[in-house]
Amino acid sequence: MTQPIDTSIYAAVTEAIRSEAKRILSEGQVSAIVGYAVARRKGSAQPIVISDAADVSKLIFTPACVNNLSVYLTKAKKEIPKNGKIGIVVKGCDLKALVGLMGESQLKREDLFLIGVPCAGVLGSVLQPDTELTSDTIASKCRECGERLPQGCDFVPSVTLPATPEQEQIYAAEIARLEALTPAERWAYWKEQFSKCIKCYACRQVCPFCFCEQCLCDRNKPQMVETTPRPAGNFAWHVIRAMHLAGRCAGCAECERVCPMDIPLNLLNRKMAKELKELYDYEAGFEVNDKGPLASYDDKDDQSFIK
Amino acid sequence: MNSKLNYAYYPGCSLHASAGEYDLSTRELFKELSIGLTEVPDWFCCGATPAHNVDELLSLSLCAKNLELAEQVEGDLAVACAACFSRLKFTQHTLEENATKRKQVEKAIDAPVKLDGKVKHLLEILARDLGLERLAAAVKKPLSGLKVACYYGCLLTRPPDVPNLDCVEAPTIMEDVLKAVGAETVAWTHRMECCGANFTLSRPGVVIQLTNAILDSAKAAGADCVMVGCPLCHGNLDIRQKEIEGVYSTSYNLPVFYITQLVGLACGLTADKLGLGALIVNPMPLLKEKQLL
Amino acid sequence: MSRIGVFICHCGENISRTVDVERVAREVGQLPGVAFSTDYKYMCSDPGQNLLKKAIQEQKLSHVVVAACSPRMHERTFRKAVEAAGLNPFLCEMANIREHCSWVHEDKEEATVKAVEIVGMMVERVKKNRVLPTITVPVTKRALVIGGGIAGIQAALDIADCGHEVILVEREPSIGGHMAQLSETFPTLDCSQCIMTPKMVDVANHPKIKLYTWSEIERVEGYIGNFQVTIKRKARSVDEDKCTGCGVCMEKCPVRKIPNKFDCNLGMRPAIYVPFPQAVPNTPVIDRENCIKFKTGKCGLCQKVCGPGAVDYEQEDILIVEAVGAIVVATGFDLYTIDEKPKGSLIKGYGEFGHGKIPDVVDGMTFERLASASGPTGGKILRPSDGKEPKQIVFIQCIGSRAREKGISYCSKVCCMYTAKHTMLYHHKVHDGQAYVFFMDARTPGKSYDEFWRRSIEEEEAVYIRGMVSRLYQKGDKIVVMGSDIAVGVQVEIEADMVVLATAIQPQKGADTLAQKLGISYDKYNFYSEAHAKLRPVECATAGIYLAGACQGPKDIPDTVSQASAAAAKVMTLFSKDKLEREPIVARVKEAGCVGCFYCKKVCPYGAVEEKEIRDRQGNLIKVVAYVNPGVCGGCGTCQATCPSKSVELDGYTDEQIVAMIESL
Amino acid sequence: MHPEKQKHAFEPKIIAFVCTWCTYAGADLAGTSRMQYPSNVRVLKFPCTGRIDPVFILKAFQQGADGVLVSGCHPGDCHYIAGNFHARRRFAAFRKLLEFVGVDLNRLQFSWVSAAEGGKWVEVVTDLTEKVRAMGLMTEFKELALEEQWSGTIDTPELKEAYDQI
Repeated sequence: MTQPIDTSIYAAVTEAIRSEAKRILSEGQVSAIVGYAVARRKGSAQPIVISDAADVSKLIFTPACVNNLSVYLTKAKKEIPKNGKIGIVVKGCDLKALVGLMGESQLKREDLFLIGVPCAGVLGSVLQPDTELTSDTIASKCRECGERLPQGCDFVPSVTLPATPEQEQIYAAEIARLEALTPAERWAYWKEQFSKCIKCYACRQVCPFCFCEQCLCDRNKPQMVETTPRPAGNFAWHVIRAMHLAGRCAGCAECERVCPMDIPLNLLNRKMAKELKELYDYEAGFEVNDKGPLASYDDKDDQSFIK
Repeated sequence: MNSKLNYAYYPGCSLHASAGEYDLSTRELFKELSIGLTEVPDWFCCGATPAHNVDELLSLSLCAKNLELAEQVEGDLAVACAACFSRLKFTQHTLEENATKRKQVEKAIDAPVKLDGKVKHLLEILARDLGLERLAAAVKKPLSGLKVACYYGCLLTRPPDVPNLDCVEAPTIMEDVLKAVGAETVAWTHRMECCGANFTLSRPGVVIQLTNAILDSAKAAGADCVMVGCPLCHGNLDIRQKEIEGVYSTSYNLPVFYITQLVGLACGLTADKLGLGALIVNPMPLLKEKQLL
Repeated sequence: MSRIGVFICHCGENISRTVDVERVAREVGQLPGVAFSTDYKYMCSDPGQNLLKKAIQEQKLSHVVVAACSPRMHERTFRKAVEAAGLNPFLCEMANIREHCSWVHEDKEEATVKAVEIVGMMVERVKKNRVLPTITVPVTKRALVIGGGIAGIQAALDIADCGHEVILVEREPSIGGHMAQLSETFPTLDCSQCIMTPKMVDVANHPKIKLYTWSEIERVEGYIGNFQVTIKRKARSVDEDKCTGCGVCMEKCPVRKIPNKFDCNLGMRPAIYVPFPQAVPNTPVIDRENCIKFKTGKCGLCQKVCGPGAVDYEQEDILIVEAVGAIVVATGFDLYTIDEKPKGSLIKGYGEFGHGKIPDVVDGMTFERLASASGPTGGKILRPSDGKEPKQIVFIQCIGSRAREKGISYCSKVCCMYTAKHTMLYHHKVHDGQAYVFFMDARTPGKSYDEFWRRSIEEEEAVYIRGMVSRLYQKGDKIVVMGSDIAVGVQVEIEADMVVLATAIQPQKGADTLAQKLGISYDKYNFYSEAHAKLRPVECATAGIYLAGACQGPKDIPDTVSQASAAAAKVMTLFSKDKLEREPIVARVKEAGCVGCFYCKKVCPYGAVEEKEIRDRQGNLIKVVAYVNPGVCGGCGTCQATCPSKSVELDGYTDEQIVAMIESL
Repeated sequence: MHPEKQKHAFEPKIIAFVCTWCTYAGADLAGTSRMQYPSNVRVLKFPCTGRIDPVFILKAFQQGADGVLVSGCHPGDCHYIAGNFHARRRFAAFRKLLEFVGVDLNRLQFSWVSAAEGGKWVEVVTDLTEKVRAMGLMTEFKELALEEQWSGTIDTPELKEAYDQI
């Protein structure tokens, strides 16, 4: 049954973002702010970088603000020290990615001014951005979100988050469904999914953690992964992508959102997150970790799978 | 932190029988301190010390079922009796460590084992949840001049890593609570020794010997009275005191209080609300002498 | 194009019995890049090696594969031969067709097919091998020894006697450590100071040893052969060069009642003091916390009476930097105290023994001072509370040791023996006294140790009770010891005049902080970890740092001295060459691809990865990348497997080499 | 003397990734002790299990392996202190991923084989070979390698025409 989701606070959040943005820009605390702005189509939103206090009225927060903006900081990180502090608007899920990036020495907390957004959820698809946010249209990641209120930010608008209705956990259910299948059935499922891949690498481009200057999968000495979009190469790419993100992925699900072929990419990442939680009690969160679960160990780690 | 404290309450069998005054004083004290206490519906015996000597699965199942019942009531589980406390904690500890036993117990009680709930002895609630500062603030009549021997017995802190109430062999939590209500505590040697507990009926000779050593030590340290947190210890120290005095031709005349009675007294509760009349060694002369009544 | 030479060994008949070596040579000879292929009866023999060398020169071979036994057997042999023929040794690989093929299969067809594949795999691999130059690291031939107990003294003397400079750093005002505190030593009962003090004097007089007492390690930088150590010399308030050690200052000091730590606080010392008369150096130090001059500004008596004018109240802590090539850590041990422990501590204490509040419950070291002829009682066993001679004395072993529930599970190793020694010393000094010992087991593995232990029972009349003590309490002027005798199965109560606890050996306080400065690993008790429990017991995993004595684990004196000499031998091995050569199997960072996520640094077991700034010509920071110090890298390759972009690569095991092997199959 | 060797219709290809200090040495010991085991395994030597990249396992399967073995030093015995501890976590995670995408984990074996465990090496290799032999050829990756760009059918006339023109 479709249930409406209360997003009435977003107007107040937008106001608060604007006034804080104005303050920090005019006081010179930051040189620029990465945020969301109205895009061309009705109801849609797009990322924007503003550096002038006069532009703060462009900033918004709506259910169409789906992007994880932290990706812009990784691509631009070399510029940060030159240009001074940068402000960024982050939802809880985005903040987890930023925190992960700090743990991987890609960003420094002191170079950032974090504007945290209390978030009741965003749309799953922005094909029709002018849609009401309901239990049907909400993004799958928001259904399982435990971080609606970002913590450790420099500024968070003081609004009270409305209660959100209990929602079906699509990822968890889908993972459980796949786990219950036989290996052959799972193979068939993923073979079908990966076969769709056209190797556009949008998933890599949008991922905050894919910050390598040269991707392993682009190398030809040796060629670790076949680069053509044939099933064998696609399969290897997606498995390696999931493995490289294991213990790092913060679950923003941007990979899946931008995939033009609708491959359920975030399922792989969520599955790995689930396993690492079970094995090593590790979860991406708001605290910077020096070492992720796959860069540390315990003498007593499970080894029941080793003969 | 000003939110109201609320607990599920597991009195245990003794408190509904020989230790009625412990139950009464606990309820009255918590009311006075505005701490919510809701008795767990349909609770039953924890098996105490005998059950686990006979059948481990039975003893674990009894406690596991009670823990499951306690889930119905909001709040951590408050326990008054040291034996119940020990058994409930032991059950949690064992079932957490041992998946096989856990499965057996789940089968026996026909319900999933719940281990998340915290089991707390009254002492912890007073000293930590409420806090010594807030406890001290609630005192209306400090127990000044009253020298108390705090008696822990065997079960409150032992064995290591199970109850985790305080330091295993050198706890101070009772002393901390009593100092907060203005009493004086004595340093004595036998505060951790066994009183003989439930040998009280089967081997009274042993109990008399052990309990005498405790009373002797308390007296030698200059205590006016003894404080306990366990109805079994209380039974041996209080009810048997006259008999022990006879056997050893000596006189102790040491009233034996429950924690809640002494703390309640300091908080201004009257003798009838604390069940002081139920004590065998009459505490009235002492309390009058110290001008506490 | 490579010109690969393949040499198939018959190994007498060991290989050729099950592998058709001629066919292997023939088939492998067809592989692209293979210019020469042959088989020979014994490749490792002189003629075999000459065949190899000759082929390299005549056939102008670029790479070599020798298919023979395990590389663990002869890789070195063939690489040397290849080097002699003018090729880089790392252009030679071995294919294991003996241990992994001919010896484990019977079917000749199967074994031959497998051998062809194994050799083919190595041919593909060797094509990707690169010239690897041997890595050399310069070595500073000076050693630092941390800790001036018997371990540090022995190591320092051994290294210095070999002609190398040694810097010996000691935290206390004098060297000597715990051994200087002991009365007699087991199993010979010779006087500790009599055997110890000559060695201390040797240290003081040795021209190659620079001694820094009252000093601590502040910072350690660098790596094997090239450490920079910053040492803090704490203000002594007495000029070591001027002081003659006459001792007048100590006689005149008006503050006299400060408990002396060296005497386990039983004896007293003045505010300007040496911890014990035989101290090295014999230069006093002013205890500024207790000195009237430092507290009130008045007094100044010591300065007035000092003839040479050595007393200097203005002295300050100074930092000095020393360059050394090797470090021996010999920081020794501390005793577990029975005091109440802070909550949350791993060590839970022995509250039931009276929080150490009962004055006549003492530890083993205190008993040593009571028994020592130079101790506060002049060697008379007198109890601290009232100075009476104890007639009933109880010794309790395993206090803290082997007590998991108290937080320590290990055995302290020396307590059984020193308790036996204590019962003897007691019996020698108190003839009408009776000693009781509560023990779990007696552990006496050592030369003449068991005989010594038996003597304490059979000749010195100590009563050993197998069982532990549950509680101690004061009753009048007696201490009631409640315990159990598990051999008989009864509860025992002894009214003792004095109780001696054999408390556990723990690492020195601050051992973890020092380890962090040194970059060495330690266990949960803070004992330092050796590189390998059996085969590298004196080396740390961090190259160039060695361990001696009880800082690595509980040890008696003979073991400590042996380990100290072993550590010295390791240092001398390092110092025997001007440059340190090592196999060039190390990781290298490809800086162009490195994005500085430092996963390599997080997983490196050696701490070999550093952060390196890349700047343009104007000095602007472009990026921070990883740098692997080749002197420190152990060569495991964990960094490469972890690196997301494969920007760090282990020479000798590159992705190209490995993928080439997989793709050959 | 020797029992007649059984001939099998299918000989699986097994690729083993081993560390040089423990498992490679253990396999050497099996050789010096003249123990016998199936000849299907090909051994790739690494300094340490810490060096073994999950990509290699994937690569091995793509290269036609029917079974893969990864083996190193027992915990605490690592020549490089902790390489095997890191490997243990890495492979615990990777096998879960492979399982999730449908690889039958019976084809991927992990083991600790010390330099003294020649017998264990033989046992591990023999067990894996026989297990994989019973499972038959690993067809999944091989089929994948043969497939062209689209697994979907070309069902519109326009596409068909475009395809035929290529």
